[in-house]
Amino acid sequence: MLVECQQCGGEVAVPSDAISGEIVSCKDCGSEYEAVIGSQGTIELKSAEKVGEDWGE
Amino acid sequence: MLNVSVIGGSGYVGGELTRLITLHPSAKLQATYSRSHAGKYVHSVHPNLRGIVDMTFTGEDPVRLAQSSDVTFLSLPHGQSSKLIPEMIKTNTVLIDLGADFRLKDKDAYIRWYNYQHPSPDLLKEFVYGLPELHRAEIKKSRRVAVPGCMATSAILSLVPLVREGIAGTGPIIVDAKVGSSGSGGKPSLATHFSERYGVVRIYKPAGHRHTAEIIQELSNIRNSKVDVSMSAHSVNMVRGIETTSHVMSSNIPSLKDIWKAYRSFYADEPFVRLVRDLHGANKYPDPKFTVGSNFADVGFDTDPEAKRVIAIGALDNLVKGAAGNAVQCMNIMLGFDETEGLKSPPLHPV
Amino acid sequence: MLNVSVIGGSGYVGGELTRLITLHPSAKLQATYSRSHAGKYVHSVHPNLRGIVDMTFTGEDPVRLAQSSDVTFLSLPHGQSSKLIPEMIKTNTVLIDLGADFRLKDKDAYIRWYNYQHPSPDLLKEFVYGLPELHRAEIKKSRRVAVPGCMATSAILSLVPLVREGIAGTGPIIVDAKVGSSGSGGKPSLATHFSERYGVVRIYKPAGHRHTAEIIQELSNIRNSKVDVSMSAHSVNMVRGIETTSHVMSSNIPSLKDIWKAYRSFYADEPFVRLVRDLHGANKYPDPKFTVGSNFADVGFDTDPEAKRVIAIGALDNLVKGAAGNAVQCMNIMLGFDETEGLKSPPLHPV
Repeated sequence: MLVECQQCGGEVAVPSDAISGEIVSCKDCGSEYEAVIGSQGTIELKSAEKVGEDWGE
Repeated sequence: MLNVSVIGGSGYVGGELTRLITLHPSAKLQATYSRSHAGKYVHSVHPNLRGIVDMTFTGEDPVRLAQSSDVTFLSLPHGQSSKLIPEMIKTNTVLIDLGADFRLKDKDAYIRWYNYQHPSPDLLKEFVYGLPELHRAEIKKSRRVAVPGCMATSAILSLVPLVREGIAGTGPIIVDAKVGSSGSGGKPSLATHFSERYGVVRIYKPAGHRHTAEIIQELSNIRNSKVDVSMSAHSVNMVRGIETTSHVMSSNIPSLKDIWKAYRSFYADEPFVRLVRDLHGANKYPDPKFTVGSNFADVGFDTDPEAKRVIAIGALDNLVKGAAGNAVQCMNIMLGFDETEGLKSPPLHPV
Repeated sequence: MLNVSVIGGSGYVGGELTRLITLHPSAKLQATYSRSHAGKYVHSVHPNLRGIVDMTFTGEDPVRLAQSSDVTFLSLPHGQSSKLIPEMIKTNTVLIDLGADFRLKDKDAYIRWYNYQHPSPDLLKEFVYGLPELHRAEIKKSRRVAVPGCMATSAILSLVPLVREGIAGTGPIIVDAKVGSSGSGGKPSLATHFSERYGVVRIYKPAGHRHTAEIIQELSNIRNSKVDVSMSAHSVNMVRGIETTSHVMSSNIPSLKDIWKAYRSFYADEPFVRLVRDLHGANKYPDPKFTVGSNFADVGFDTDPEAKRVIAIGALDNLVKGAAGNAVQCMNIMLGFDETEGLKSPPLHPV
């Protein structure tokens, strides 16, 4: 199941057997989402982005 | 099987062409010409090819070699190919020049950037600028290609989607390039003497770098009006690799999502351009370290709205996508092979 | 097409196995297991593989993965594979362990060298020591291989012809090894912290290096009597590569020509061993710089008659012939493929 990534417009692949709360990431930009499975099996993505680590040199 | 000759086989680009040809299922190295190393085994100059290429360099006349070759690659120092090409062009070999002599369309640009009176300006229109991502259709119909410079390739590929959408080109574009030592070739000098070259961040060309001419030519071509581009080039502590950070001064700075759309729509089907912009990890943006040995050009971007600046980032292996790999890609297009033929090796990591 | 699983896919060796499998015409990566990176895209850990491997790491039970795979590679930290193999060995997957747990035949050697009480010593005889140049026939008949350590591979290959001819083995053999940083894997520590690791010549193991056990085992096997071998290991300023210089104290030092004969007769038909002893140029002897990214082991020698010493030199890429490449070579032998399948990339140079 492919859902549009809110960050980059890419495709987030949500496994067919995904369970609510499962973390999935966008292949193109790496942003992470929490899968929210609705009663009729609808799939919604809630951003699971914590503050990105800073690798400041 | 295609008979292929490399004219200028002893340099790093000549060695890389030879390496890639051994990986090409439909091409065979017929001859590798080197005046200074004639009679010597290829592996005496390219130790990596010991046991793989059992051949000596030839000193035979390059035009005769071209006559008997389906494809002739020229990887000679600047100004050399324009001495041979007027004769070679009369043969029916497919000509791929990795030098700068036939990259520019405007002969006056050679005076301006190379301080060079081009000996056969009428032949300039015979050659297509060998960047498949921009000129695939023209390359397909042609038999004469001039392979772009390594820094130009990285800068152009990272900037094209922005120019096309009118994001880049309204204001100045400043390209800040970082280059590995293999870019300056195999001839030793004080500048490449280990104790002097090791660990430098040496801005060897703050202004007027020759590759700027190609970047101006190609970006202006897309925008249909002159684009203001300038470049500074630095030698850094790496052997293979180019990184270009292009500072795009722009009054029109769209959202990151729109910029993703611009890059994705231009590069979605390209086999050798990868979009790299990751929210996590140590490697969020393009870095030549992850392209070494492959024909990939990694392209990425960021925005700096307060400063009215978009940052376009490019990274590639200067010997592969920046030279020999791009040359083989153009050969594949001209000869009707799958574009990735002989170019399928993933980058090495770590290296 | 062979279904292949990599158990321990997030390390450098796991990444190299994945890279090589993409180049193998008859093998397909079915799964790459990493407990710590389960669910993450392969390219988040191996950026070089972006656009080439579109897969996430799995956290599924490795034994179940083995069950559904034709070939299972294990590239786990020391002591891990011996927890999985007792179960995996009951499936009919071909098992290739790149760890140290099944390299030695003698369980007491594990106590002596690894301070490790082997949990399933009875399985040691099930595994063949995966060095094709020495055990091709046994590997061909087997379905269980333990891939040698990288330093051991370089030392053994450079010494075998001398041991076989009775030149080495009469007196002590001292192996002085120099190793690249990729040998210590992908986990960061103070020892691998850039500002501490860069530019070192760090003798991290003057004596008692674990790979010594394999060298003793294999050389004694050839000589049919215990061979006195010891080793010192150094980290040096390179990422990929191993160089071993073995000092052979010997009362019997033949001519260089005879030594050439000894090496040539043993290695003439080997696809991945190159003899390197050149009278001219800057690169007369084996150097890992010219093996990077390939499955080649370069082997050379010199003599020092006054000091009653023969010098045997080995150089290879610790991630390829020293690990993943050798593992794929063993797979090819066991599965009846041409031994060079998937391993044809020439080394990169310069790099």
